Amino acid sequence: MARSISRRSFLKAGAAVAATSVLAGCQPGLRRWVTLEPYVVAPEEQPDGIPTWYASVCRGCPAGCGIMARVMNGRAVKIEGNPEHPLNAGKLCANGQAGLQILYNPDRLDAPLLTAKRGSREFARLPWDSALSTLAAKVKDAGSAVAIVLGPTTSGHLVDLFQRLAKALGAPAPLVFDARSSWSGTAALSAANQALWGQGALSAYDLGGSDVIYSFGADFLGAGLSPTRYGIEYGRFRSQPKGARGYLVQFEPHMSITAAKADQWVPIAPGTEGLVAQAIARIIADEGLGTSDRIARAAALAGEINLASAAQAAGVDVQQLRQLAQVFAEAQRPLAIPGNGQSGAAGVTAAQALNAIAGGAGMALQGNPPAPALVRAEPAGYGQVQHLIGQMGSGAVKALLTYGTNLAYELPAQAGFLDALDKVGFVATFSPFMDEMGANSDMVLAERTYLESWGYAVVAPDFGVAAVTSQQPVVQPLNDARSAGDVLLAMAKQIPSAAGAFTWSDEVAFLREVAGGLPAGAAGGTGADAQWARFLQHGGWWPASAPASQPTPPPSASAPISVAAPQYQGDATIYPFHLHVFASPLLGISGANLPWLQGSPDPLTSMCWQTWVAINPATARKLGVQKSDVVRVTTPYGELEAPVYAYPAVRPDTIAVPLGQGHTDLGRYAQGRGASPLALLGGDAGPDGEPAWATVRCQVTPTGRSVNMATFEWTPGVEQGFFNQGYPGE
Amino acid sequence: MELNTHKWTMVIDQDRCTGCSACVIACHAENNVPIVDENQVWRGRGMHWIRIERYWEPDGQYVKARLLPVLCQQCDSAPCEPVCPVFATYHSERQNLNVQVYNRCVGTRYCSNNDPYKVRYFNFFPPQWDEPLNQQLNPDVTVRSAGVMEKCSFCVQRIARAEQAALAEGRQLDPSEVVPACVQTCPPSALLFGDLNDPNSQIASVLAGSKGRQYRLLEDLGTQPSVYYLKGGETNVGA
Amino acid sequence: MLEHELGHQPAWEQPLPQEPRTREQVEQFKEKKLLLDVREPGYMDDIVMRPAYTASPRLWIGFLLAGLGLVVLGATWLWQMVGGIGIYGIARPVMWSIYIVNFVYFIGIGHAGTFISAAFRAMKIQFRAPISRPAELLTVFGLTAAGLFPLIHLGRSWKAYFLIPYPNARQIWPSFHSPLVWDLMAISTYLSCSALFAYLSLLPDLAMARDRETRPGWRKRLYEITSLGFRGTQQEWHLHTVAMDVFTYAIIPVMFSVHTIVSWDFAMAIQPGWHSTVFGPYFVVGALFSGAAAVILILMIIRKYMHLEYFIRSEHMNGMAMFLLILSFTWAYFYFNDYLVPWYGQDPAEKVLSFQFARGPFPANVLWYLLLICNLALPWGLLWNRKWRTSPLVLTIVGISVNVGMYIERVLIITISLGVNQMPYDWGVYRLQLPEVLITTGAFCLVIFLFFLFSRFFPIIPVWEVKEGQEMHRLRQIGRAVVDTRVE
Amino acid sequence: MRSVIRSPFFRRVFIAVVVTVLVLAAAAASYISRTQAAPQQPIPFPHALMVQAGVQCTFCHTTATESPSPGMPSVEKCMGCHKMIATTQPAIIQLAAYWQNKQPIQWARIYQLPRFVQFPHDVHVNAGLNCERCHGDVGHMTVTHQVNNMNMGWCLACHEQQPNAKQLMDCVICHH
Repeated sequence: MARSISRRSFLKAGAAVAATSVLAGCQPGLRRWVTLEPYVVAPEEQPDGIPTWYASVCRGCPAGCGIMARVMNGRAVKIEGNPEHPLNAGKLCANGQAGLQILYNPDRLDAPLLTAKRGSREFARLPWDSALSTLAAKVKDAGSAVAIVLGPTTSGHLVDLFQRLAKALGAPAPLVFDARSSWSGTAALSAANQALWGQGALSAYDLGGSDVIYSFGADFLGAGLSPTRYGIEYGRFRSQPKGARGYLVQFEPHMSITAAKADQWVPIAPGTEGLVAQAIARIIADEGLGTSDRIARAAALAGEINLASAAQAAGVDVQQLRQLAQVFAEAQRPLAIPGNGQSGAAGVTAAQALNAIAGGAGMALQGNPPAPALVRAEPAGYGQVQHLIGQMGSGAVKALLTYGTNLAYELPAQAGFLDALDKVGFVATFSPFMDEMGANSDMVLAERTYLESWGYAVVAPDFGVAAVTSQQPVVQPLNDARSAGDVLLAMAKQIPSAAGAFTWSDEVAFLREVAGGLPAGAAGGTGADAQWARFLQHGGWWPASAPASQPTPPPSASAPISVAAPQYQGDATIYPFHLHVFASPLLGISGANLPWLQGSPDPLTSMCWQTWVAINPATARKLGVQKSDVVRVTTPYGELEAPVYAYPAVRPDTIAVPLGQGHTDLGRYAQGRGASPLALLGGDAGPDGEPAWATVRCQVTPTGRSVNMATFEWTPGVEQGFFNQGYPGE
Repeated sequence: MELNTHKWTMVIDQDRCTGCSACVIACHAENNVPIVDENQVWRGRGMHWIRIERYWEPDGQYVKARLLPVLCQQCDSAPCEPVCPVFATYHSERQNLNVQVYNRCVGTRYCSNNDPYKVRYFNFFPPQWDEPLNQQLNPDVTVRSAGVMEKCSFCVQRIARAEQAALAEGRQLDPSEVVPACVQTCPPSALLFGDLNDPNSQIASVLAGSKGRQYRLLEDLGTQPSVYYLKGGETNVGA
Repeated sequence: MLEHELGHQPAWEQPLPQEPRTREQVEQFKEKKLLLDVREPGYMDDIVMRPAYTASPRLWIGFLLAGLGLVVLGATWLWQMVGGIGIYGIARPVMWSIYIVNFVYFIGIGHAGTFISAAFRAMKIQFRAPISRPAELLTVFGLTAAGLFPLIHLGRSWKAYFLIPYPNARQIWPSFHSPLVWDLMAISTYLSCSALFAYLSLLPDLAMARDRETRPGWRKRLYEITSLGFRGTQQEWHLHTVAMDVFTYAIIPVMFSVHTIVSWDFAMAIQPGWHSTVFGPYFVVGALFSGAAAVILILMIIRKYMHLEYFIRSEHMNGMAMFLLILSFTWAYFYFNDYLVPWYGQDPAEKVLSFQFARGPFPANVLWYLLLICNLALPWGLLWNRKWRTSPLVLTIVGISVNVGMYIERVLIITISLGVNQMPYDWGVYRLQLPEVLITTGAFCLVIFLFFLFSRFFPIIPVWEVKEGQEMHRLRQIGRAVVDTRVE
Repeated sequence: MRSVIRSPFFRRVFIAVVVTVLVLAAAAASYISRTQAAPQQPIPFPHALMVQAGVQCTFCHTTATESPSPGMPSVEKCMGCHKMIATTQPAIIQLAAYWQNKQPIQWARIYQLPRFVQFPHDVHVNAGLNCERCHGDVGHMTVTHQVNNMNMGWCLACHEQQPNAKQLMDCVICHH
């Protein structure tokens, strides 16, 4: 792409300075002339030195926020939230802001790669046409034995195309899964709503209008379902009319930023969120707290429970539970926000039941997409993943296609994914980076990043306003990578059985057809072309006026919900501690290759670039370790080594380790840095198909080594600085 | 035309701040702030024009976390200004900003010593962006060289752009046209920005309505910061 | 050779008195007091000029090492400019450290030199005569080294000229609000004053060297040019004395102001541990203290290695040692003061600071106690009796210990204090790195090198002052007693 | 003293110093003069011809009035006219070659401000300054050369004159 050199653009001056050293030779006189290199054909839409804004979608997480990319002289220099967008109203979270480093990441792939020996990490570059033919041949051979796994951030049209491919081949429908969706409890939440309301959809919570919120281990301000929107909601929650600021209670063994902002943080034992929720519901029923219909619903929904044992299991006293129950029952608009259900889906259901008991005000169930043709990546439960792994292991899967998910890294080693992978004949991965999945594939198809490609996202959870976010390239593709959509279309044409199902010339044609089904929205425009243009220009589709929020239907659940006490994995005598694995708000699970996210301090520990083991100072003293001493954390399933961060806001009997580091691939910023707690988790699902990752016990042994810990804070200063004077100067 | 003078001011509502750090990344993207590698962070050379400071307050067996976003306070009487021997940092009277002129800075680092908020960051090494990360750099902001001090500028480049647009149209700058990157992205709107010289601006009303919660960082030093903090509130229900 | 017996033959040819007790007293006097121990002409000239003409292999090795140190200094500085100043151990918030420590230290030792020579001259203190030149040289060379450091510590040394007020089209000047600019002014003033002062007092000796040099050649020319044709006429001596007096009285207030201004670099900042009104006098006394110790050290060294036992006698050691002891007392008072006031104020940050000094963490506490030993314990313990005061070994030990102590003191003030401020989240520590070690060594080498260089060309002892003194002093017999008298 | 100045040694030193100074001065002068030579452009571009043909500056430098940077015409733009006009000229044939191979032309830039200066063209043009005010009488230049060495003093000297511009002499206006 031809570069225009403008004075303001020091970058190109930089390039030119380099150039001049060459050019100086052929210039008269001694002065080195900087070269000025205008376009061959100037792009109409980008006047020199004037920023152009393109609306698109953020793929940092599945929420589907609208973004505006500021493009100057052909370069995307900044991402902002799309102010018109109903979901994020011009706001954006850290992950969204960091998107530019996905686009301009130095470790991007620029050509399809093929390896002779899977896992050898020795790849040969292919020309696209031969890559396509190879892929087509493999897929054709596999036929109905093709398995497809997608990430939750996959664009709707790709999900659609993959589904059509699977259908054409007679293969099982694509599976959507990644660790983030599991940690934000997407599948568990849908399941719970299915159980309670008969609608297997996500639900969103209007914090702004609520006075009491109980969050059962949901870090909705951090790496949750829709961080940006919940951030906005939290802002409204804290400044309500007449100075009311709501009351937030967080039940969680380790203080997340949500717990940090809560008015009351109840550090319960890991895996007991559900018990506490049920106990509260039960108390409401038994002690007749709140309005009569709440009591009635509570009586119907809350199964029998032994308060004393529940309280004891959770590590809170019954009196406190009573108080909490009373506060909840007597609140005007109470809300319960369920966690990720990694100790069993029943827990999530129990939490949701509290909303049902409260009357469901302030809770919105996800509606259907505004156009029938629109598709959304619905994350699957862990059970289905296990099933797939089983299939692979049994050799029933001949070809595996993955897009936008890094299963090789994001599943616990115990899940046996890699072993099962060996049984699969052919593995192809669509990815802009050489991640662990790619490294364990036969073929890696260099994918464009979301800022260079087309698509759409159905906003989920939508907060009562159904919306679709449009996705368009904001810059010229940086390299020869191709969008999966076009690759699929081209490939399918070479597969007789599928060719008929893929008639579109390219993905944009397909997109236009799909988006054509949208009714008139806020963007307006008459006629297909105008509508399409407005769709892209305004960053998506949403109703011209926000619909009145329809009340949540009364629960259709038949049986009362009762949560089993958590079955901890590991012998308490050998493994004295609980293990709490969490996603840090900045790094999340997949951000390890973005320097901005790596290099910026975690808000609560100020750690950069590293994995840390959060241990309560009292416990650390008992173990004889202190900050930056390296410890070995061992569970029945595996072990890792990482430095200690003495974290005063974690239960003394709990060890917390963040996700996101410990990559063996994924480029220079991620590789060989820190450790991944996924190594500590078991592969088996709990009783009801959810991963049992919150109920693992562990043991901690000092290694005697210690490292330089990259904390941005000066820990001694914070500890012995101004002896608990709150903010300096306040 | 007599150009308006401004009193750019920021209000930080600690009750709303969730510590999500979106502001931190937004600032890095907008202002070409280099990322510092692990070892240098350990040495205490991390660079974030806006940072979220976390203080613990004892609370029974555990602690309460207090989140405090700290950026350059743009003081009316800034301690860092008079000590600079070359006017590399000085007070812009018309914008009422504390300005850092990178190309004038010789790197005595005196300003940082005398800066009670420690919001000035020094380029210990030539900043590095692996190709093609450098293509993201914002052309409106100078990339600092090694050996110069840098700090939050309230996104003065945005102010400049807006003012140039206004000048080109021969009108006064409307303060509501300007918003720094951190404020623009902050999901809970914990950060607010505006011109106090404009009586009916949003922040003017917010400040008027929150007298009880207001304080300014280390105000007792008499630095007269342009950043106002609103204390986190307490809700005690039942318990 | 008693005054009344004085005939027409010169002093050194006079026989000693016959009467035994008188004779004994006279001999004692001659042995004790330099100014009474008159020798035949050229005797002193030979001693002082010997190093200029004869060089032992030891000297050449010394030259080599010192020169090497200089090369290392330059190389390291270059490395720092190319690689970025990050190779130096500073961090946020400890933005200043060893380089500024060196700056203050060398200014400090530079201070005493001229002050001692000037003040002693003003107060007509007898034993000053042979001491004054080494002291003045120490000032000039010390300041030279000190002047390097503000440049070395800059993030962009090559832009240092921004600090110089020169008219330019950009319409910008240095900011005269900044203590650093005051520093620049003060130090350049002080350097030029002391350089002139030193040169002025060198003039007659240069003339002596010129007349002494018989062979034509570069040396002869060198002395010809540098001595500005000083012939020692009545007129010239008169002008010379006047000039010396002017400088003598001018330089004392300059010295006080300069080190006060240096202290303002710190006192003017709101940094806890710095922001204190006592810093001015505290720094001045500290400077004199370390400076006096440095002078003593130099004296001991040249006495031994340049064989100047004739010039530097017990009376000089005793005098200097007493001076040092008094300074040590004064410094102790100010030090106490400097900690009492913040402690009384109970400012949280400063509380933490003094806490650190007393109890750590390492290295603050170790350094602090080491400092007390070097600056108080040793001098007070060793200098209280005359016998020890006049022993070169003891004086060398004390000289070194006080210099170490005062160096540590600056390390504490700068690197430790900066680590503690009003924002506990942003405290930090300074971690020593190789470059500053190399550069500091280089700086000491620079001073040593300059001394070597000087000794190869010019007299290190002001012979003319000694002669002048000897001219003034006479022994006079009153009754049976023999007394030392001086004529003004 | 006088004897010293008279001494042959001193005289020799004096002469040596004088000679070296003179030599250095001469070298510097020649260097500077040679740096002032206009660069050789890949295609000889006579602004004069264009202007005499009635082409306005903003016809090629289109964004001068609306953008901080005036913009350089794309090869396409040049060809827009030169498909028809003066196609036989050697320079135009060169140009056509660039267009054929879709190659950008690497002009040597005449005016270059340091990277730490943010200069908006639009504001200045809209404030009523014509291009010649800064770029010299380009309309009569066959070989474009630098007229003003655009250093800070030069900017300020002009800003001091106008009352409006006088308000815009704050460092941060250009340095941020």
